[in-house]
Amino acid sequence: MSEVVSEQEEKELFVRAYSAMVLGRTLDKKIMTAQRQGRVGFYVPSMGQEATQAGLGMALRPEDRVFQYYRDITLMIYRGVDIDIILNQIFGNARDLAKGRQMPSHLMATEGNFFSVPSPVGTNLPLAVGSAYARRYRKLPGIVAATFGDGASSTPDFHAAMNFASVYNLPVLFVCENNRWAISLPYEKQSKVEVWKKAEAYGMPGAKVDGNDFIRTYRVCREAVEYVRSGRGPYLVEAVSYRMGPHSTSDDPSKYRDNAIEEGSDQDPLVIAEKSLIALGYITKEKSEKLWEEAKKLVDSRFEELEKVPAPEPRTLFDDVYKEMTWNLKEEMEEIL
Amino acid sequence: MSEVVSEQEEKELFVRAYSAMVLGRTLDKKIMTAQRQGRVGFYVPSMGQEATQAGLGMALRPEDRVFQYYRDITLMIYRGVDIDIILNQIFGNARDLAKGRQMPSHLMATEGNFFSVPSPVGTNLPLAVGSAYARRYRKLPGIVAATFGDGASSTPDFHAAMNFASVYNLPVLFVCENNRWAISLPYEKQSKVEVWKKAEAYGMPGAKVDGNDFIRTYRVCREAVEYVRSGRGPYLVEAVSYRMGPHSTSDDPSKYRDNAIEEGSDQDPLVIAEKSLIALGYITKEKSEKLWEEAKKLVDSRFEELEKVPAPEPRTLFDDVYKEMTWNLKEEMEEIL
Amino acid sequence: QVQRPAGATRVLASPAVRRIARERGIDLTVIKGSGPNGRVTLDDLRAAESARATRS
Amino acid sequence: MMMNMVQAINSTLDQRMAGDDRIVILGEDVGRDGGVFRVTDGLQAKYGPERVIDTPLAELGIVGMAIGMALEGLRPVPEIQFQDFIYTAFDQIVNQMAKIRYRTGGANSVPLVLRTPVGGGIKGGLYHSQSGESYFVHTAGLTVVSPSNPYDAKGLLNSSLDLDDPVIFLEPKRLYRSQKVEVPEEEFRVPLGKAGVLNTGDDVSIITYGSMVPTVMATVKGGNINADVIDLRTLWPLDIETIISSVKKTGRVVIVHEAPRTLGLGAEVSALIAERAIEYLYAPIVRVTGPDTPFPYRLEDIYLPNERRILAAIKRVMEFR
Amino acid sequence: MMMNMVQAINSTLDQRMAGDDRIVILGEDVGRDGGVFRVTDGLQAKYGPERVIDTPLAELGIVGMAIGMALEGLRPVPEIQFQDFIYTAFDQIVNQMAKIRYRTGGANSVPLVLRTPVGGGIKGGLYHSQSGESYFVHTAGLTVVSPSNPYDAKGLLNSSLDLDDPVIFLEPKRLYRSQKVEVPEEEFRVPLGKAGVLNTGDDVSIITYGSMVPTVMATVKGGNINADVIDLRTLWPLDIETIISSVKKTGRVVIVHEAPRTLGLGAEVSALIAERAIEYLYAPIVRVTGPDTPFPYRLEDIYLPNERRILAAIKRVMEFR
Ligand SMILES: Cc1ncc(C[n+]2csc(CCOP(=O)(O)OP(=O)(O)O)c2C)c(N)n1
Ligand SMILES: Cc1ncc(C[n+]2csc(CCOP(=O)(O)OP(=O)(O)O)c2C)c(N)n1
Ligand SMILES: [Mg+2]
Ligand SMILES: [Mg+2]
Ligand SMILES: [Mg+2]
Repeated sequence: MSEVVSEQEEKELFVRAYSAMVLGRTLDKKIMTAQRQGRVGFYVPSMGQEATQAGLGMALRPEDRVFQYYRDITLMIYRGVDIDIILNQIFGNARDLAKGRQMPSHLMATEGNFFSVPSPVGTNLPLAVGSAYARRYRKLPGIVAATFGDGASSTPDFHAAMNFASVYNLPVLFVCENNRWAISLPYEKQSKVEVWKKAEAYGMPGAKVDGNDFIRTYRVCREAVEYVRSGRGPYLVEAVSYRMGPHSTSDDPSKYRDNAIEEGSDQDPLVIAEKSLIALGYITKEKSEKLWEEAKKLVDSRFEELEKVPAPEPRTLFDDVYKEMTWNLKEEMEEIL
Repeated sequence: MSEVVSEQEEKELFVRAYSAMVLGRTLDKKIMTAQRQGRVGFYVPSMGQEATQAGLGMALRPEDRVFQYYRDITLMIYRGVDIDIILNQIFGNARDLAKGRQMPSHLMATEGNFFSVPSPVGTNLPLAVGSAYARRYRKLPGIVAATFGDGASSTPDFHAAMNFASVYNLPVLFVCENNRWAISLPYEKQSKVEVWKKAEAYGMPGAKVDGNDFIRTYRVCREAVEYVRSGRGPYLVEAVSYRMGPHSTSDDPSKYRDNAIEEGSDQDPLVIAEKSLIALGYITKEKSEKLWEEAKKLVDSRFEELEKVPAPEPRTLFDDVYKEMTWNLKEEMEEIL
Repeated sequence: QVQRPAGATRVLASPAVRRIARERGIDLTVIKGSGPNGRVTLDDLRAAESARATRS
Repeated sequence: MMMNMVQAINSTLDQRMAGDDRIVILGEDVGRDGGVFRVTDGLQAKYGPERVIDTPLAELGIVGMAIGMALEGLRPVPEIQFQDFIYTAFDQIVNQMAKIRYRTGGANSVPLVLRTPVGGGIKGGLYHSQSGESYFVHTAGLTVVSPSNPYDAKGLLNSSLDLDDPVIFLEPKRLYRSQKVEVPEEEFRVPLGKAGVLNTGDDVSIITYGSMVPTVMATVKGGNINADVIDLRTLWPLDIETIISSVKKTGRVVIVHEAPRTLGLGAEVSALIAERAIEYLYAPIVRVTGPDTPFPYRLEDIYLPNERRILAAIKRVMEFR
Repeated sequence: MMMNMVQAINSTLDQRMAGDDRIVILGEDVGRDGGVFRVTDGLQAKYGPERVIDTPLAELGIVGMAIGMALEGLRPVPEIQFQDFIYTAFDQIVNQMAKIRYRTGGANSVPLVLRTPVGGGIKGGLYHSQSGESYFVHTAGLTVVSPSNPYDAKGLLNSSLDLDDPVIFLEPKRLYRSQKVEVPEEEFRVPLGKAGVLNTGDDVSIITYGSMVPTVMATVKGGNINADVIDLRTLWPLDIETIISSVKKTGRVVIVHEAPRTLGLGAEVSALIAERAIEYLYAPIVRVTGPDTPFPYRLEDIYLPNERRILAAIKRVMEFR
């Protein structure tokens, strides 16, 4: 269990979480800037959701399997995914695990026990349920965690996944990262009922937490994880934060919302985290500044280097459709290349 | 409103409901028997759900639009659908409104303001929502009622329909005819939560009622209809009954359930109804028996006659794919006929 | 009934060449095709036709 | 007025909505945001949130609700944000939308125009680039339309809005802003079921549509090819007469589309020709299409059919003896 | 042992489950009820409800859960009660199942066998009769199989269970109990991607599969037709070599399937032939298929291709000059 026993341990845990948040934010901003410079094709920022993701990450164990969604870079970093893996995917270069096939922000990682992100919203959820079924059946250790946005709560996949997980009493932690918007639709127009309350319709417990506060999120997730790990069945956590940036680099939020939470304001989860940690005496302002600097240096240097990695070989376009390349693909490859 | 003002009016209403139940049951049994004799291709009996359907019917007005499901013959009869329309569909003959295209039990009727039944479970529900939206938009009178089984509560269409109806505050009455089984799956394995309670996840009121008792069902539905008609939004009623027969004529329930509610037993909704009406002094045993006899005579004679109606003309196979027959269909028709 | 010359003398030709040969009463089996695998081409057909014309 | 395809569609919707209150729009982000491609920009401000309806995130709800609306006499124009996401509503499309006229013996119909952007060319990768027209063309009861330029977009959309049957209106997203052409301001129609002949020639029939039209035209112009270029415009029902009469003239056929080859629309076009005009063919029927892989991100340019591949195919059918 | 197709599939599942605990079955009514066609009869009693799993009524849950199981090393065998209902899970099939190997750069695979009954012949009408193989064949990443007899059902199912990719296994429901043939009790394989040649002849190549195989064979026997009869068995990837070499021999082609004509599998078969063997053809390529209508109830016999229509097509290609 991720339970903390000593203050020293808690300090390490919290600082590790904060470091992941700092690195996540730094990476996010770097890519956003680079995208505006034409150095990256597209990006889905996660600014504003770092505390939610760090809090969840802290509550999980390495052996737990994660079916993340497209904004989870801080969660990935917390669980040990090298930023090279993220950057290679953003470039879709020859080192990208997915061989440059997916749009940026659709990450996969074997490190950290992550699966791969599809675009259709909510469709990771039934897979998480099947994974949990199989893992219990095979007596593998760990639980399954699945993340999704508030908009995903309206999808068919959410409904089926919640019901199946409940009916089979499966070890799945559902975490809704409610950033209050689904592109231009505020949650009030997505549904009349808060996400966590929907748990009741499936006979599982639900809880809501301030997803801007990584410590609170951690505590709520830890309780939920304990419940799930004990075999009592699935659990739904709703962590409410705010999508500080645009939906994606293609989006212009000024079309549909007036004021957002500003970076560096009191509601910024990074500011909240720093304040809490200083108050707890776990870091100093200087230490925090150093973390930011180190993150920036790391991100800048990895970005510069990986930006130079070439595109995948053209012939890889035809691989992995099937385990064995079929005759038509061989023929098409020959015609095209 | 269907509200009852005098005892005389109540009596008429109740007896009309009971007559529909008797005719529904009679028709059901006739078709089941005929199917076993090879005179009908397939059938989905509604035995056990007559009280639910009569109760709902009593609460609605003629101008209300109904998106029914495949077991609703008593509801159709109550709302004035001639049994000829049902029988012609069962035979898929030349007089069938759907031109013999659908399997038996997938009814449509303009009388009674019914739409047409598709097989995929739950998929009538989003249509009901769209219908309600359009009717409000066009300021047409009446509300929309949609019926479905307990199994349908697991479908993607249920989830989307409930949420959309709630978000747009639409005049839709959702009625779940919970007959406790989805083919071989008992409701306990369909979901851990009672259907009516799921209303809460969508921010709409829900109510449960004993669907074996037509008077209770009527009262609960009447309240729900009043709520919906007043513009306060959608409402979910769960009427719990029991599927007394097999799922369909292709089903063998002895494979998966031991004892069912027997016809004529104390739990048979027809028996319950008769007792209530006699206790209320609204009918006598003799009157009831006469109703059964008349129903049998009517059903037998209509069945015999309509059984002789020939199949639709072969060339009708190619009509109504599009408003104007496309060139390929003309060509295919020529080749085939 | 089937238009198939006996034995292995399977004539290759595009369907259009076959049609034209048919329309003009030319027996494709007697033409030596100049195309790949001995396929009878439109030019072969024309050549055969003008040869026939000169002969007659 | 000079317009790109987005403007042509937007102004057509505006014009028709102004005159016909049966037309309503619904979809994700179509309202205040004006659609992720801005195709419905400004319409909610003008016609109100009851007619330009932002929906929750459920395509099956959008499509199902639109069908229900159409049954009650409206003319809904649902938008699916990317065609790639339409599969979550596929049952409503195949089993309801396409079959309701048939199922009700002609008593009911589902007049709606389901708009959705298709195809690649914007670096959208696996899930923002698909060309799924085959799924719809194979489904009896659907009319499938795909414009290749702003003028046709307006004319075909107007015809689609008139039709008493459901239309799947596929907008090649890479042509949304790639060209501006003169589009008359007044209402006009481009008829459904009639292909456009964009170039005439005797040597070869090139049959294409949607996103590939500009590429084919560039190839024909650049290579000085003496070709019939047929822009199908309506993918179903096909304009079989135009296809067959061109093939009877040229005797050589190249089919070009972006969708994957296997059971792409080219398969049906080829089969129709092989069934009714084979004796006019001098050469194999050659297809130039996207390969049978999912749509890639970084290697998009390799995936998409290009002039080089189209020229090679033309050469192959022309040189075939 | 003499077996019908239901028995062949049932006993194959039994045999494989006994030896491989990665195999699990899931679907509506597959457990205690044994499936509405009894294909999984007795398996829950033998292997328990954890391995033969009755599910709630949501095809997308069944398919999505099966994909998740496959990712963790199981070999799930999901059942969709009727293929007509598969569209409610279509996004999971097209966007997840078919693309996961590609999307993960080959790191993950989805070895599962999705079984579902297809086709007409049982008076099932619009929604219990569909033949949707085109939707799957068009989708890159899927292997599509359809047996035409109990022997092949066992052999193809065994091969499908071995495959490290997802298989859509289409069972022609009208052949479930129509014939009993000798099926060896021991495990054996019929290879995927290899067609069966059920009759050899020089005059015409008849290409068919699934439900139409018995009808085609009866036509050929009854009419004394000197035909190659090719039973595709695997609908994708097609056995292109067998098809082309037969066509090169006969020069005449008739394709027979029950699915609607437009973009039915016959379109692809025809296009492949027109692309690579046109100079061998003496006649149009003719398709005998279900018409492009939804599948009817009462007029089912008119819908289904029959001996008369197949003979007429054979006559047409044979007499073509
Ligand atoms: C099934 C589906 N429909 C539409 C989209 C387009 N789309 C991408 S993200 C998004 C909004 C998602 O909102 P939410 O679930 O709240 O996640 P967030 O982006 O806010 O993190 C939409 C509509 C999609 N990806 N998938
Ligand atoms: C989407 C879909 N999946 C499966 C089926 C097959 N099927 C027909 S009825 C049924 C059970 C429905 O149960 P319920 O909703 O409780 O209605 P009931 O039949 O009990 O009245 C099933 C699984 C179907 N018709 N549609
Ligand atoms: Mg959100
Ligand atoms: Mg039920
Ligand atoms: Mg297709």
